[in-house]
Amino acid sequence: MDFNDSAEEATFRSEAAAWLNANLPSEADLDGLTDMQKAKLWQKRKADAGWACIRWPQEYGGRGANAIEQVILNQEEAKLAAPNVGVFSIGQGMAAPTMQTWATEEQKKRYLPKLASGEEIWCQLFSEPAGGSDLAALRTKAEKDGDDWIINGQKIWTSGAQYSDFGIIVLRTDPNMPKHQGLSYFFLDMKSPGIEIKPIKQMSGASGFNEVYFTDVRVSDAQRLGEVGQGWQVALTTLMNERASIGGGGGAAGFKTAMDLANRINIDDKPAIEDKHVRAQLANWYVQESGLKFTGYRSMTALSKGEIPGPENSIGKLVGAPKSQDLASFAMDLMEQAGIVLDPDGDEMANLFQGTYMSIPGLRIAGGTDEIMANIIAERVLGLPQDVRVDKGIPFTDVPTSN
Amino acid sequence: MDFNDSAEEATFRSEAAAWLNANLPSEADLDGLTDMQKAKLWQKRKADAGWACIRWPQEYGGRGANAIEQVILNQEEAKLAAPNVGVFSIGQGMAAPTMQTWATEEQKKRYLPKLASGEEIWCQLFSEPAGGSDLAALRTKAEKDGDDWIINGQKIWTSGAQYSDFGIIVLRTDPNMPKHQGLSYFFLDMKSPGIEIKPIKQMSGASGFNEVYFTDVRVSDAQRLGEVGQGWQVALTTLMNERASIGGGGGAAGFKTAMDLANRINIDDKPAIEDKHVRAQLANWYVQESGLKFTGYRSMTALSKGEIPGPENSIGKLVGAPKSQDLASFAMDLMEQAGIVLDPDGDEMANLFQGTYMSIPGLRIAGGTDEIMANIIAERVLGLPQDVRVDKGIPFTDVPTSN
Amino acid sequence: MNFEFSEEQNLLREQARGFLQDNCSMKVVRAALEGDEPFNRDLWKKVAEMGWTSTVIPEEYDGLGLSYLELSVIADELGRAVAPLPFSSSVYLATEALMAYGTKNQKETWLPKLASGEAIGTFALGESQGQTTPKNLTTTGGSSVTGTKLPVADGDIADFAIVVTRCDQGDGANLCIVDLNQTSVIREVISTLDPSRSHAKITFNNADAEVMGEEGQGWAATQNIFNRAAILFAWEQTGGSDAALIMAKEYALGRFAFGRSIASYQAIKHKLANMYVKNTLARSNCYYGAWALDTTADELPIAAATTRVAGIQAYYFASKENIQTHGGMGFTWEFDCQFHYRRAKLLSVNIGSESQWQDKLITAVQQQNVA
Amino acid sequence: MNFEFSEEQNLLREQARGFLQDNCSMKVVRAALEGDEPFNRDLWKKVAEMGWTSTVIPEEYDGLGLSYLELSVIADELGRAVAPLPFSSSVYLATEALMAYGTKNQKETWLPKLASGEAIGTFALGESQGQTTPKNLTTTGGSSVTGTKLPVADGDIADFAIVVTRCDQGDGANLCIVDLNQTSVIREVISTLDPSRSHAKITFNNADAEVMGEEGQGWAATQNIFNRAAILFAWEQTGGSDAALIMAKEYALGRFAFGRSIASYQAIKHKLANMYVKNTLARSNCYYGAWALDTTADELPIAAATTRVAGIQAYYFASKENIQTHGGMGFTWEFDCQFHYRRAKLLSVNIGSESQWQDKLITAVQQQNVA
Repeated sequence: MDFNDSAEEATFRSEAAAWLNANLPSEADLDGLTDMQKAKLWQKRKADAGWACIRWPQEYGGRGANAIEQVILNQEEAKLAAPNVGVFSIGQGMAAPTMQTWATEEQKKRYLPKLASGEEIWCQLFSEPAGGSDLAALRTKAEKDGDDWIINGQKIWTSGAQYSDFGIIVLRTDPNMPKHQGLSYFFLDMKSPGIEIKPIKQMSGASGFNEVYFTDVRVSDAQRLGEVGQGWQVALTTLMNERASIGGGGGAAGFKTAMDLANRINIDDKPAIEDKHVRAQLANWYVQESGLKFTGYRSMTALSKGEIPGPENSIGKLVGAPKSQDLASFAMDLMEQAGIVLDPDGDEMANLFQGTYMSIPGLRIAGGTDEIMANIIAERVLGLPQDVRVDKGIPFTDVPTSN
Repeated sequence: MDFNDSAEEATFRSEAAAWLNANLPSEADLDGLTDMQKAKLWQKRKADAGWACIRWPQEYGGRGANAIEQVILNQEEAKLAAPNVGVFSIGQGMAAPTMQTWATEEQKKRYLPKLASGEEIWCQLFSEPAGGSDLAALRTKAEKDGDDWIINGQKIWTSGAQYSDFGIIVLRTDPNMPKHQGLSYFFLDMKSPGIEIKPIKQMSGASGFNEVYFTDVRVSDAQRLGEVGQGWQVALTTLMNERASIGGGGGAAGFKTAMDLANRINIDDKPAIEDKHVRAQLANWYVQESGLKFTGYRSMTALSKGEIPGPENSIGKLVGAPKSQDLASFAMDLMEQAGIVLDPDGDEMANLFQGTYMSIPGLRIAGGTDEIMANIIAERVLGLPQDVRVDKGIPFTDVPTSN
Repeated sequence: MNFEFSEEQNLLREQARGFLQDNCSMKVVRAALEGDEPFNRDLWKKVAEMGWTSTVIPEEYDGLGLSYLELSVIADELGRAVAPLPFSSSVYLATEALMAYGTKNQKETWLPKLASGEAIGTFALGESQGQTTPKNLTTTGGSSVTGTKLPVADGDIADFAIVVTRCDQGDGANLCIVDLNQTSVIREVISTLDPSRSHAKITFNNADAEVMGEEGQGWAATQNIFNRAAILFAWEQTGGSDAALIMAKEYALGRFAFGRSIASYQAIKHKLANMYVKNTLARSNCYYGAWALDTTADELPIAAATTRVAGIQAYYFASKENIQTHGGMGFTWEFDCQFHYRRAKLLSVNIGSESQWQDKLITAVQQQNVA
Repeated sequence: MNFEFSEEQNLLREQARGFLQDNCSMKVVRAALEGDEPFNRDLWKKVAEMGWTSTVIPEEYDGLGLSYLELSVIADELGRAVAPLPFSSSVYLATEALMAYGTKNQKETWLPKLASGEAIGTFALGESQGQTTPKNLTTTGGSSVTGTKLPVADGDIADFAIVVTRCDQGDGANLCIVDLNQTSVIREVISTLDPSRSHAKITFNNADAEVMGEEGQGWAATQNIFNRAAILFAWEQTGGSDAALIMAKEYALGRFAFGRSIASYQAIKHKLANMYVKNTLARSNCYYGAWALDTTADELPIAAATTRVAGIQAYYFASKENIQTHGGMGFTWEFDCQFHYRRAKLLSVNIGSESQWQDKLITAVQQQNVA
């Protein structure tokens, strides 16, 4: 048991680090570019040298690397101040695996290399207002019209819709079939006529998501992935890759920041860190963060051995999000009345806790609510039975839904 | 808003207190008696003077008092070192209201006065091993034989079965009807041939409950309460009175004992009560106990106005039991390694916490588990829908059950 | 035993609730949150006209001379409505401080104006991040005050402030009353987590002031004022907690997943049951607090701390789990869940955080045991 | 990255689990709980024969000279089995103390016997209710020991004890090794919450003893020994937590209410998911602890405290909610749920309670930040 690379891993790491260091865009390279332009420049450079999407086969833009090599590359890149390439993550992490499994060879050759190089950006159009945790209860419909389908309805929570070139979408093609059987899966051009994109303002004030409205939008039947009625099965390919992309709340307030605060704030005219109540709270958060960190190490070991880490990774978000919420709330309390002061130019620490307090409720919901994550652990890890399903086997039109 | 009696209540209180003080058994009265004999002596004395079961009509042994008068009498009696009459509580609190609603006039005249006077003790035979929270899933059957019914099966969790004269019992008289419709309700002589009583040893070592086995036990059809097949409806009369009888865990460790302990135990060579972590924990328990106490005052006010307090009283056990469990565990931790030492002759405080730690798991289950209490609040107080019921409307024999 | 509000008090509650439903809907809260106005002047005027600001002020100072039970009812309803008003600053803190520690002249100057709503008062304690104590107070003063207070709730709209200043004798602090409309007072509006209530940074440069109560007894006075205010804050928190529970319940009943209302799933049912339990404990403790406040009972410090801790805990839980029950929509700007979540935090730090009050509670119990 | 046990270690785990299933079933635990025997001698002998007691003892003292990773695996399995053995006292505490602080002579005297299981050692710190510190230690001694220790885990069956005594120099304490089979040592068996492990009150009347390590360095030595033992205790707690989860899961799957398995209700599913989450965090922290123990890493104090807090919390939760999942039957003497609930508390106070270790954790983090 150690934290060291195997010999092969070490070789790969030094090769990756060498390339990254040699090819990292210079300040001059990036001068005057928008964040999007910076991301595209860096992604293209990586793709041209075979360092983009390295787990993909070479003919689609990758280099057939294994999972642990991907982790190592990510670790090395994280050490550098490289441009943020998060805009590509949904396309590369969710659309691409789906295309690899379900698209024609021609389609793969056309789309995957440009996904890898960042020349084309993709988004995902699954969620709908009435759906929520019950993703398959979607209503946006597609009706056949010659070789095309005509789409009408509304999607929601679509990250990056406004700058995406293509989108993957699940649509109801037969409302008279039971819920999961009346769906079909397509990819489409996000610049198609009839698509309207509206940003969603979150309660934190940020706008990371969009509503996307479809009015008589045409998509060719050739852009269907899987058979008609097989959409849910195709969607599962996408969803298997989703939770990894959501992540555990990076950038949120954590033990270290709370400890720093407790060192500089006083209680009873002594540093708060000397207060036993503060210490006990901090200790619990440390223990949780440590447990998550080493759970991650165990998963990485599994990857390194060629095994696939299981759904036990759901615990990251389930533990991490409520922890960050309570920690942020506690930290604001430590600051007492000043805990609510927002100072855009000022105290980074205060802004961090307030920012976390306001953004964390979203993390407890996005990519599966706390409650859904607990279900996943109960059912997929512990093998407990599903709850009673009253919507099975009856036509979708007969299933009670939200307004 | 005040804590004072109304004029009528004050009059009643002083009358009750006067009688109780004048008639409380003396040490000489009780000398050499068993606890049971003491209880019977005191209960008989109260009954003879009209101070037993005071809410019952006079002709059945009571005095037609109202609910708040009962509370006041209980408060006044609790101030005195009166013999513990808990052995009568199931009969008086659960069997009697059921008899009053469902028995014939002749039966009421025969049984209720002796229930009030403590001359006859009753127990309740509802729960079964495979039932648990699903009380109506009982299997002990009664088959008609002339004017009698013949009972076979097993009941469990019967308090006082070993010293009871009579019992109320729900039996399955038709297993081919849906679960709730195949039941009938009886009362029976606990000395009937074929009844075998075995005490259940609890994990705390105590034995407050019994298993009761029935082998061809005869009960007359005349002792049926309600119609054949109406047993569940009759049982609801009994159950409506149950939760009050379970109580909130009296005698368990609470804030005061924990605070006393924190005053005498040291942490870091200073009294534990100076430790902020200890203070925060204690404060939370104080707040919970205070909240429960004043919730009780609000219920008593409702009683005093002739209103019936609702199912919101379920919160007493739901809050109190886990609180006591955590408090006992924390107190044992405060004692450190000595927290596990059992000393029957010794330190009362240590024994109190250990006793609570070992007995509280039972309180979290008896009379409705934490989970059932939360369901009750959700459904009956907040009006949320029942969970999906897969056992409705199908023959009991077809409902999947535990082994 | 009569541990309940009277019929008249319940009637007042109905009137208050009806008035706030008509005049302080979630749209009004949203307008305050999104708008540039520091507070809703119209609503304040109406509220004052109804006599809410004058509830407990004696009749000799143009108040209604009602009891703290009536004020509790109003606080409960204001909390439920997340009202965008300086009510807590002006009524629970400034008015209380004046009634307890003001000279006859100070009372005559301010109480009638507070009663009519013409004047708004506030209370200025905090100066920087963390707990304020006599040892770290930097603002000084008696007949003139110098220093900076940050944040002062409603400090930009208030006419005067009760300012806690450093004093080198007694318990280390003075209470000073300072007219904020003087040139030696500089006010700067600041942004906070809850923009439906305005806050300011206030700098005093030798501002004219008068000491309230005895010199060097300002810290004890502050504790006493906070004890009284804590109970009224807790009523607002409890009202807010109830509103959050109702919001969550209504949404859950109408929201379907997998063919049935999400309110039929135990995860949601038990979450809402938990909210109900915490809210009920908080409310019952509030009754206790109201009784203690009304009777100025010896156990007021215990009642205050108990009530405050329960109110903080209930509102934090209800406001965050209300969002969670709403799922994705709960997290949008468009939905109203955020109002309670923001207000819960504002109210929980306004007169000392949960940990401080947990500590105070045990101190109060210790003092009772000694007495 | 190879943060996993080796194939050989996993094989050892399989062997250990199989052995304990055959030789330390719940019936065996029950017999220890209900019987008069202070411990299961047969099982102890078998366990020693398999080399478990000698795992980390160097070969020169007749041990196997294996690593702490192997010992972690064994601790995990012993915890899972709620083994009625003095393993923690003899192996995690006495053996560790000797290896770290024993003289050559002390090691030669005891380590071979500890390795073979012929001798049982224990560790005696506590004297009365509450935290033991150098200031409140009353047992004194160096070359002879006088005082009373209560409770001493496995003190009635142990051959020797490492006794923490008061010392007027250095850090205030000595570690003394005392042969318990001498007339000046009086042992009295006492009852505890977990009768499957025996405990004693031990009175020393000028008992012959030898100081271990340096005079006046006994407190630091105790902390060091506890840090190492904490990780092995946590493995037992984590193993026990897993077993409690499995017990709860199996019961829930087979128990029906309202026509379906109670394991299909979210109240039970989420309870078990919570257990799984806490157990997983505890186990992953245990990996960290095992690594730190194996490498004697600088961060051992952090790893120890982290691992211990996680182990305590996971086992308390799993053992109490396992009973709750069983409903009424879980609360009977006849069912096995009680074993974990009793053992959870025993293990949580044996080398210092949760609060102590939370405090130690932050102290260790502070020291790391300084370094």
